[in-house]
Amino acid sequence: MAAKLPAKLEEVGEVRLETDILIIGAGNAGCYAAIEAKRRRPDLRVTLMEKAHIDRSGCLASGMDAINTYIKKNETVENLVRWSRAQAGGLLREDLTITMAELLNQAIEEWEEWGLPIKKDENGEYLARGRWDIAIQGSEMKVILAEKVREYGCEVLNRVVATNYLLDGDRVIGAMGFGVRDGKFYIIKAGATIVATGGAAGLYKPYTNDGVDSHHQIWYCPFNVGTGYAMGIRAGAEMTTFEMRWCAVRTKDFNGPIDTISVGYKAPMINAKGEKILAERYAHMGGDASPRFVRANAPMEEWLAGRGPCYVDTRHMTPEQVKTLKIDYLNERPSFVLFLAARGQDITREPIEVYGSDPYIVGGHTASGYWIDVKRATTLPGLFACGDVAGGVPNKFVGGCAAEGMLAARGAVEYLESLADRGQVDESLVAAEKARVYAPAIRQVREGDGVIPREMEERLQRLMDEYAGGVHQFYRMNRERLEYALKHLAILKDQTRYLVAHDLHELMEAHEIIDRLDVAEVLVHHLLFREETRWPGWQNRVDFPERDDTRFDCFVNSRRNPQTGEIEVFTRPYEQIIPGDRYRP
Amino acid sequence: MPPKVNLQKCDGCRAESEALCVQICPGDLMALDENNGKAYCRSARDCWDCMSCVKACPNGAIETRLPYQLGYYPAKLIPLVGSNKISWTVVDIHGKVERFTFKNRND
Amino acid sequence: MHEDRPFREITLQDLERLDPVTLHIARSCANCGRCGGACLARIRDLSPARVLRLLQLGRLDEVLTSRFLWSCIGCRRCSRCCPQELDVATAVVRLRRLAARHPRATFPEHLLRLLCS
Amino acid sequence: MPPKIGVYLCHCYGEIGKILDLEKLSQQAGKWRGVAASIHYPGLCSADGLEIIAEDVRQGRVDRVVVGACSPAVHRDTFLRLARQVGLNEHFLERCNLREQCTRAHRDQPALAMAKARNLLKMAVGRLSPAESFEPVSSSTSRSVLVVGGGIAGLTAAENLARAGVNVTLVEKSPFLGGKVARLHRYYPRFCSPRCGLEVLMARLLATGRVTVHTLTEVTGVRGTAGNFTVELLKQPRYVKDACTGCGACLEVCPVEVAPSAALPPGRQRAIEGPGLFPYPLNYAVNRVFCRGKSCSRCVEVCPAGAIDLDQEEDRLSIGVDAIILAAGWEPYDAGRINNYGYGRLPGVITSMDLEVLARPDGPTGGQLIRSHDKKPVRRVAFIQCAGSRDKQHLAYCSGVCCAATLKQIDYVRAVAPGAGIFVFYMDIRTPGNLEELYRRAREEHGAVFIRGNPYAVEWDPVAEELVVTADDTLSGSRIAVRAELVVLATGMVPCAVPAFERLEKDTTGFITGHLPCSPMEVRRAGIYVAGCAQEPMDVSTSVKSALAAAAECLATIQNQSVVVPPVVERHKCDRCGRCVEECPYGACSFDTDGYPAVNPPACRGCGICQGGCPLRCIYLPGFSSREMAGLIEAVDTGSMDEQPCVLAFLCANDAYPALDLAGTRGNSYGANILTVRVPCAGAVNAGWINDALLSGIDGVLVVGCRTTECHYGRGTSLAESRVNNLRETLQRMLVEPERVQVLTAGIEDGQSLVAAIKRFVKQLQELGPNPFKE
Repeated sequence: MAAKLPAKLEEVGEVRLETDILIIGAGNAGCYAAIEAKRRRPDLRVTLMEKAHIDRSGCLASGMDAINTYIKKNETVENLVRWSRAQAGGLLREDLTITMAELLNQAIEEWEEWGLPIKKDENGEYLARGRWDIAIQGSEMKVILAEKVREYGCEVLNRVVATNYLLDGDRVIGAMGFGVRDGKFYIIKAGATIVATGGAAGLYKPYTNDGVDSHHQIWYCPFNVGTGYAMGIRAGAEMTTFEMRWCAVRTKDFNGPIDTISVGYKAPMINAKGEKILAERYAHMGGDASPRFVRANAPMEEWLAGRGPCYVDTRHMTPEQVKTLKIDYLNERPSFVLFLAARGQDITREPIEVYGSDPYIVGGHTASGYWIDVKRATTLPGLFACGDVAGGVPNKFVGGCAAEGMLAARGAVEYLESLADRGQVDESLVAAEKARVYAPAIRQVREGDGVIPREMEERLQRLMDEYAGGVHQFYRMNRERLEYALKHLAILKDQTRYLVAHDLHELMEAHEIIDRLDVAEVLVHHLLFREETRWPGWQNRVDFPERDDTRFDCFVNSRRNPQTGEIEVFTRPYEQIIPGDRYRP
Repeated sequence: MPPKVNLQKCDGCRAESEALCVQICPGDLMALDENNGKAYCRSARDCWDCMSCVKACPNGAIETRLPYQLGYYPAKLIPLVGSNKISWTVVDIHGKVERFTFKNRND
Repeated sequence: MHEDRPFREITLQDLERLDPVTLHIARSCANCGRCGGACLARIRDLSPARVLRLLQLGRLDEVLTSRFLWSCIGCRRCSRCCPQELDVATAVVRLRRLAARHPRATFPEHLLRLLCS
Repeated sequence: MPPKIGVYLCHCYGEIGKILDLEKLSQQAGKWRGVAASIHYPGLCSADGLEIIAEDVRQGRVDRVVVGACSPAVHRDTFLRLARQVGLNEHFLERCNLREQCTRAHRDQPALAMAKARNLLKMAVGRLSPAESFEPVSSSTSRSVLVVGGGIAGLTAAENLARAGVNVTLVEKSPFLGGKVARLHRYYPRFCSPRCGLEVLMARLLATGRVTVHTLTEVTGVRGTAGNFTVELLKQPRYVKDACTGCGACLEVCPVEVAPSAALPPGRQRAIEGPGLFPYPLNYAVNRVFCRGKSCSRCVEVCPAGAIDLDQEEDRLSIGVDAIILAAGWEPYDAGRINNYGYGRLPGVITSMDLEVLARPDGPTGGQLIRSHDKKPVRRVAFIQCAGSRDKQHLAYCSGVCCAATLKQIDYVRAVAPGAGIFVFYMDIRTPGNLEELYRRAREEHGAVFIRGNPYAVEWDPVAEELVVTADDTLSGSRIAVRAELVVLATGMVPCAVPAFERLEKDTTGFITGHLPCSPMEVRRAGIYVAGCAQEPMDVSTSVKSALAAAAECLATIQNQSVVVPPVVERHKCDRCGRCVEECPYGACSFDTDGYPAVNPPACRGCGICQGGCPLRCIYLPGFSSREMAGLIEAVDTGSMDEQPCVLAFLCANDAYPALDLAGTRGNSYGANILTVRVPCAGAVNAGWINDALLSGIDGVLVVGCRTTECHYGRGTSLAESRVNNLRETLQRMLVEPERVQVLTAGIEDGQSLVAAIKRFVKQLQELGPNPFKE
């Protein structure tokens, strides 16, 4: 039975731990980081702090049908960088991408060795699905990884939500949080801390929100709410490229993955008139191989132009192909197969409708996240980042996040070994954080009245959707709307003191909305700053519809001043390492 | 309207400290009803339909249903979990049955 | 105590009148009753087994006044069959000596005549 | 390194070879993945046959062995011995039943028998390829046992265990060791003083240096299982410290006289008590029930060693032990409850235990047989046997020792009062074995008079100041009265209650019992053994014997020489749901400090019920890992059944498997399409295996267990039924016929009806058609 909410701060139990390496988030990247840390230094205590349960947490909860980046025979790290660079509209951290790519294959091959079935072709090579994609049967891949984490002797704290870093000055010496099951306040002191909490979903209103059961019918894991970003923002870490949002073309009414069909089975995207959209309208961008932002934007443009709805055309598929296609879905999003059944749809007769998803901040797909160095160190000493939470390296996907986990662990171990002292815990900060964490619970007991997290979540999501380029606005935005969004975000942030929580689950939801507000605020600042349209579909400024290389061929970074709360936005230069055309693979 | 719990089959994992669906749900959405010791989903709206609970339930007591707003009644998707393979049976709204069996672990 | 069939108190003083051999036989008897089954005597107001039992309870009078004592034909089947290897027949014979002197002796008429002739 | 499996096929001198083409089978097997050698031989169990296998293993040609021959229930030791001889881990030896369940059962269908044999062999190879070796678990930690009760049984068990190197904690609830035996004057059959025997025992026990004694201590709680018990002890204060020299000065000044029983005068006994005849421990003890406490304190003042401390407090402690020997002993039946005998009411009516005290030189009368109230010498003693025994209003059972005890006490009487009259009222004199000699002596040498009749009453004649016992002597058919100064009631034995063990299984008499006669000393909670009169009424020598037996069984268990290899927990897969802990019928599975299930090898009986229920299949007996079972099931060639439905049957090794063996031997054919897997219990079958079978295209799955009430492990069959019922409901929703999975039950002699049930099942499957999962 879950513990009851405390009525008074004094009633809150405390758990104090000291560990060598603390990893926040036991998803794919976090698990790889933990394993790598243990592998490097088996003597170290490695602790994972996980909001859910490690076996099914993060993006891989329901599985995965493909690894989208694997360097096959005849391909090179350089080629991968070129391809990824073109996909990202020419802007990425090449140094980070190279180091990630060097470890990519190791991570994937290990996963296979541990039990992940990867399809093979007749030569015994991994079965290719696209140029960089390989097909896997990954419905249990997270379980397999979690088993390995335990086998390596890592300590796993399930159902503990991180709320803020433990700081000594600007140095991170662990994290604080609370147990969703035991209700206790956790103060975990660590030599080095790795953040791997994933990206942020739920900033925008999903179009499937019909008020009742389908609110979370979104593509990205809805339980990833950007806590890692928010903790960094609050601690004054430098963030990059939030404006490069991840919006994706997905199956309509059910945000199912689409690469499975369009890449795996060469199904072209068509509009209501039956025209092959990418081949006919975006040939200059690469046609069917256009960057993903183009593919996301295309159906929205068709709808705006009165040529919606759009589809991926599956009518050429054989029954055998449909069967393997469905197995792919059962490996990644089994409920999509249920969706087709619930529509009574035979996809060899009827194409699958597609549409844009709600926007997410996901560093594994785009470049949003912490500004890091090649060792995956953030700008806060002692803090390393990997996976979706780390910025600068788009198109990491599953394999890249795993590889980056290993890099972060190496960086963290190296940092730990160089450490002279492990810092001091400032008890006044701990007390303040404890009061902040339990405030919604205590307000519920004292006042019995206030705002429940869901109300605030829906307010935020509609605000962002309408004023910061959500799917209902076809991702479009302008300065005036963004400023409106900022104004109301400020009010919402002020209103968080009225949040109430009736149980520990709702307390978790309260912090999820608080974290989302911090992420949303930075996001809007980034969107405002980039006065151009670099990635239509991901970032469409209708008041600046063109790309402006003179001002914006660079990274847009930001840092929130922890004292004043002011957000400073600035640029960092782009550095090309791998020669070639940045816009072509 | 995601996890539908069959109250006849659910035994609350005998009210062990945590029933398996409660333990596994990535969204912390499954809970045990204090009155009857059976599992329920505390907020269907927040379910991602990831089906982790369905696969984890040792009694086969949970079924995922698609929210009606998105798909029609009464389509079914039911897994049967083996040692290293899984099979899914899909029944669409016209009663058409399809089965898919595949390996999901190497070991 | 019931009047019709009063409890009889056990006194063992009479047993002092017994010779040691008979006393030993009487004490050693485990009351199995086999001798009673083996006995060929015709008059059965007592049996060898019953004799030993009465002796155990100190009721010598009843034994000495029984007609059975004189009915023994000396076949010695009782002695041969005793599981305790007690010479029951000898006890019977020895009891006759006491019985003969008993004031209420039931010494048979024909034997008396025989002895007196 | 990939496994090198050797497949050895036995002709069984024609029994197998005449039906199966072993040459062909052997060639086929030789081509399977992982098979390094494949041969056939007329008789593998012969010395020459065994040598062929041995040589292959020794030469390293093979490292895993499949023996395709008779049932694994036959020649079990032959092949196990071979494995041990050549150093082959016994989990790398797989038996494949080609005789009882193949050629004998299917001699009328040789072609199908051949297909079945191939399948069975493939399954064996499939299972053996991913098999892991398991070494027997042995723990090097020093072992410890708690012995409850410091009487003769407890001391004997403790002494034997301690001499075997076990650390023993002995708890005794009274202040002194020795128990009831120490209170006896003599004990039969040798009429020696208990003091002698107890002292020798105690000296040997103390000499081991492995015993910790807690007197005045009771067990208040027991948690855990064999190998891992936690016992809570409550130690009452003694009020006398170890400084006590035993001088007895306190005894002289203590004003409180204490009577040893309701029927006996106080004698020298006071509220402070010395060690008596059996001196352990040596220091005195204050009985606070009688002691007037600090208001008196005369003993405190007089003690030269300053050893008396009336402020001592009770103490609680908790200890960990591997096993427990329960030797809590007995109490005499409360004679006061037999109203018409006047115990506690009439002077001179005592119990046999009172007579023991009275007979002792240190007793209240100094061993003299005198009436306690008027000191008149006792001229007549009447013993009443079965006082309250064999009587449904009191004790329905015979305590079995009171007859011999009375016969012994006749000796006491004779010794101190040679002229006294001795009368014994009895129903039956029960003197088994050479105790008959006591009976003989009582009659022959002591002249005791035996009256066969249970007395109706004991009355007091106020005029003669005598007791009168009246009974009907059924031998003479006469009503008898005996006048006596002393009437001794031979009361029966009642087990001492130990609340901490109240939940253990008892027999109808209330004594704690083991599984008679299979495991008489171990109670139904593994790791707890019962010795002495806690188990059943018995005399001193039988108590000693039972204590030795309990110690022996306990020792075998705690030395980890258990007969089963316990299940393995794959911790990295485990999510600590606790189902195995919940379902283990022996409490052998518990959570370790990390919250993971851990199996106590000594408590495990190898039923596999834990593996049957594990949702993640991460706890399993050797040979039953998900890899091995998946290997076995995947090996089945479902297309080889000649249009017959392919059936996989999990058979309980206790009854169902031998029943089918027997059916085969008797020629009860049941179709070669039935492929069998031997499992320790129906409860050991994991639903995942059934799923595997269905997903592999097997048409039907049977789980055959013992009849529900006869399951050797309690609820294996009923657990299997509830698990299968859950699965059947799921199958129904999946539009798969739930009839494809069934649980059957069979006793060991039910081969024929089992075959009939299997045939019905097959017929049903034929009507259902092929498995819908078949692609």
